[in-house]
Amino acid sequence: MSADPNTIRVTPNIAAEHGLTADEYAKILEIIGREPNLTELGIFSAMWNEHCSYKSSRVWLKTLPTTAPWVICGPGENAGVVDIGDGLAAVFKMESHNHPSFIEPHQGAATGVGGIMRDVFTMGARPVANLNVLRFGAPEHAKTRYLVGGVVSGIGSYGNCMGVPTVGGQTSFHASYNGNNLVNAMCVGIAPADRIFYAAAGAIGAPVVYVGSKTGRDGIHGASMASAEFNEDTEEKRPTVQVGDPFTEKLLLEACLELMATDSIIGIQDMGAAGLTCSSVEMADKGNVGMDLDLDAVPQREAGMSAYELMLSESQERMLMVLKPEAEAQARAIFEKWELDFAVVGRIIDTGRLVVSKDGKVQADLPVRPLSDEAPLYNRPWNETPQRPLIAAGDVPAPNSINDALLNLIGSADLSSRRWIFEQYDHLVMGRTVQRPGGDAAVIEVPDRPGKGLAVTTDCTPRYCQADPFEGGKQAVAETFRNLSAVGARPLATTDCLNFGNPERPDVMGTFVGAIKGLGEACKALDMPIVSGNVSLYNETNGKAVQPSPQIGAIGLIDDLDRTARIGFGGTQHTILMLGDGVGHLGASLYLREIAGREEGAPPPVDLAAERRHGDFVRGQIEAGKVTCCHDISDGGALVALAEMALASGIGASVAMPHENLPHHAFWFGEDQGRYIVAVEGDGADLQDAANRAGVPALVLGMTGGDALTVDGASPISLGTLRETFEGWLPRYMAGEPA
Amino acid sequence: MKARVHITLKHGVLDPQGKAIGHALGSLGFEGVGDVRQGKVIELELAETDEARARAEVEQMCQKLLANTVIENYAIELQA
Amino acid sequence: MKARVHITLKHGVLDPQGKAIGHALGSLGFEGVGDVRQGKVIELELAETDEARARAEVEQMCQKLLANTVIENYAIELQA
Amino acid sequence: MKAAIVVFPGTNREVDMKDAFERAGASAVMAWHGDAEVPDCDLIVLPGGFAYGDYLRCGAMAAHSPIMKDVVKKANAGQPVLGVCNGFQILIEARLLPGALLKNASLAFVCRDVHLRLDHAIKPLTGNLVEGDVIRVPVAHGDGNYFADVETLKRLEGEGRIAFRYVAGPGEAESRANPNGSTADIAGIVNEKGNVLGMMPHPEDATGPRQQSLDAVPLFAGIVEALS
Ligand SMILES: Nc1ncnc2c1ncn2[C@@H]1O[C@H](COP(=O)(O)OP(=O)(O)O)[C@@H](O)[C@H]1O
Ligand SMILES: [Mg+2]
Repeated sequence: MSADPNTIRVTPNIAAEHGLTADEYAKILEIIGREPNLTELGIFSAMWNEHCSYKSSRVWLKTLPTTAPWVICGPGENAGVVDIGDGLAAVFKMESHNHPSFIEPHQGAATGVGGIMRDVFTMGARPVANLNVLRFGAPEHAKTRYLVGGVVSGIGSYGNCMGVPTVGGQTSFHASYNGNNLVNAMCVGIAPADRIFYAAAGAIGAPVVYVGSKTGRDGIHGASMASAEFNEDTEEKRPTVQVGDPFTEKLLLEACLELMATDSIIGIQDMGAAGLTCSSVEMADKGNVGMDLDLDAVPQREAGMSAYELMLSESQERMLMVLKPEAEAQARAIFEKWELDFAVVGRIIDTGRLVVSKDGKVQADLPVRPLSDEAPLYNRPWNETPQRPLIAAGDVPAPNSINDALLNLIGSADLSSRRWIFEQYDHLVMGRTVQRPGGDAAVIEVPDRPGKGLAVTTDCTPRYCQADPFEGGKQAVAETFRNLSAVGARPLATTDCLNFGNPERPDVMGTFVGAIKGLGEACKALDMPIVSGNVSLYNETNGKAVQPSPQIGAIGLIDDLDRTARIGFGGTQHTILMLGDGVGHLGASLYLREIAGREEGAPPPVDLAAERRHGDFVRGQIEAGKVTCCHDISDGGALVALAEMALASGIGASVAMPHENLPHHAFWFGEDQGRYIVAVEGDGADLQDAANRAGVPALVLGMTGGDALTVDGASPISLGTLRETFEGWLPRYMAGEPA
Repeated sequence: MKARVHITLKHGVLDPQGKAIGHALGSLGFEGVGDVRQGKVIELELAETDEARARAEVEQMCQKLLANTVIENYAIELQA
Repeated sequence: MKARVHITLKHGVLDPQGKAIGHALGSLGFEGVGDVRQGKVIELELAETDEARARAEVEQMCQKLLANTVIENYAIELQA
Repeated sequence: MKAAIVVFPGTNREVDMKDAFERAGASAVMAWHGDAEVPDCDLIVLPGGFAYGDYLRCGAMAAHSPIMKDVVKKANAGQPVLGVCNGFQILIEARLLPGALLKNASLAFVCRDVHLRLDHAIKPLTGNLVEGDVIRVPVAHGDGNYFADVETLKRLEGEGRIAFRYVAGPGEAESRANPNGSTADIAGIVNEKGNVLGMMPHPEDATGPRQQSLDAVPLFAGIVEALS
């Protein structure tokens, strides 16, 4: 880049290189009434790209339910805020870092984690739990192993150093992600409910302060990169990758929270995608004011940076704040104590314009409002995804043996243990992890509120979404509801991260629309509004999109941590029951894919009324202290769930099909929704009575005990064999063995 | 034959370690320390005795494993 | 003046990183790779222009901070 | 009893440690790394975390913090000092304990429960644990691979200064016992006088009613009783 890019005359070509369409460029000319210079063009392109403007998704996002009496702040701020009682609020959000993690897995994933934590502590919350959703290409694909290794070490390196426990997530493999892996990071924080900080910057004359790391030429155009479809030569481009510095972020966290405990901040915004541009425009826009920025005052890591570069740099670990004028000295002292840069880089002005100067010259002068309000908005054409046929249980061949099918499933890439991953994450720091990774939802004890629990989970089943985006969207929400209910938590709210292909293709857009409709319906029915989220489009390579992956993150509350349930059996001679029943649905199931080698059929339908009834019933039983062992049935069906329960406790079980209405493999491996397995002392009759009264099917499957799993009287599978199979796949794969 | 591979971060890539070391040297009272960068050296013993072939082999190792060419540069030195 | 400090593990000190690299090279199909050791290089920009004084200063930095002399050796290189 | 917990930039398990001492009936205050002196106390604690990001070498930069001069002085004068995880690394870099902590043999960070056997009771720092006791506590570190030269090891052995070793728990494979490749399965050592204990695992995270293990309760209870 030459010393002064503003000497370059902007042409429609240059605008196109910035990802702006001819219409969009024409609109820019109309808004400012002249040709923009390059810095101004850069600012427009950053604000108007998909990542910042949500131009393809906004019309649909508006249809999602976002409110409830306990929602303090819904979408639109850095993170969603929900009242959790006792004067506290949970602040949480999920965000994608897909493209950067494919280009440089360790740093890409690390900076994704750093970014989402900043979103949470910007609002005044101390992060207390991290989660991550990872979707990789086929295990056989040449790049997958390297990506898994890098992404996991990157996530660990950042969260571990920050001292925030990484307590859960989801990991799966599918060839559709070969050229576009997904890395979605979620962070949950806790703040005093009456001390939430927002981005709006109102007061005219107030100082605009830059804190954190210095600005370098990191990731310039990163935000645009996140919205550009990959093609074969992307791997050649290798743009300036951002390197994370978790140590600096830890200092930034402590310094911000220390400052927030004083009464100094008017508005605060982290610098994420499109750095200084996005943060300054958003703060000014929300405060209905203008902003005067002096770039010479910006702390810089490299010499000779231009206005263009300074405005678009995505250097990490930086924040922009507007302070009460009288608070400047105190704030400076706090940041200096934490050895961080602190610089007054501007003032709030009343003209409604963003005026950027450098070297004594105005480098950009733009009206703030149109940068966000007049951002393009597209109602992209979309095609309804064709319905797939239902596959009847009888049409799917039985396995040679149920035992072998079970071992194949729990030793498969998608169902085997994730221990190799979560043991690289410090999931215990802060000392409040009550339920560790490996169960349904993770549970932490709320700081300073002994006995009060916060349950967190993420879920989505992309192969269902591929088969039927609407049902898949419903299912993603329903499964988080189930994971929370299974530990006895009252579901409160959700965040989403919508990962799809190119929205300009009507078929892809159709999957997006279908999924949103499904999510919305489920969130309404289950009373779990979406309070924050993120959209990641263009996840495709050479015209092939990833499976639609509308990832859901959810939180729930446990009022009394003495009344919760765990996945492991609580003892021997307990009666095992299945709550909910089904038709042995095998369409789009893992059994069909892994054992029968077919990826087809409609996914299991989600009956939201039954979902709610069953979930409320289990939770009620857990809250009443009657159930302490529970696991929901998801991927792989009932038998996989039973195996996981046995392994979690080291206690075996003997189970049999409670009726002969279905083929055995359909009963044991069917993925019908809205079901749980529980184990209780005694014969389970009380539970069955209560279930009957609540309209919930409750079938006795068998008893716990011994050190093997015995199914339908077949030869027992020892827990040792089960464990080796379940625990073996991922470590062996990562050690280099063929998938 | 012995090979020595120097791996350094590309110009412009943030080096958090170097930054922290520079800072720490400052607090220890060392003055006049400017930019600090941290890199790696990997020393390998090779059975190969032909210099050209050894270099080609180490080059391959760097590309495939030793260096992260997205953010790092490498330089190879050989000693008989 | 620029200084480059090479820090290597002392002979006899276990090098888990070197070992892992050697192992990985083996599984990637590189043959004839013997011992592998990984060390660090730290590059410093110094205001000092006198070579002798610069060397003494960097020596101090190594002793105090840059190297852990219980397990590491260091070597200093200066460039004007 | 009063514990002073030193907070460095990047420390992150100070609250876990404070909670453990408070649960054991002690009071705990935080001490800032930039201060010249440790506040008056019965025990100095260097907690876990990533002081200075663990950049360069774990604990290296923290060992030069202003407060460390006073910690070294007081340790040499016999005041009890406990270093856990990053705290252990700092004690080593400050040369209060011998040897080095290298990268885990797996090269990966590891967070999971391990089993520790108390090989030598060293009062007051190993608390009410009895020699031979096996406790289940978590580890969470990337650089806990204890290394020392043969002579140092011999001396540590001979002088009974290896307090804790990793052992296999009930039903656990031997190969999983040692989480980081430490020489001789060493998990914790003391200095010659026995007043400075460094250990990699986190006993503080095995003391709470909702933590997965309460096995370290006797450790903290004993320290608090002895120093009260
Ligand atoms: N990337 C990850 N990071 C941390 N924990 C993970 C990750 N992937 C999976 N897990 C954990 O492994 C367990 C099994 O995951 P999953 O089968 O998706 O659970 P469920 O079906 O109940 O949602 C869960 O406890 C989950 O939190
Ligand atoms: Mg579940």
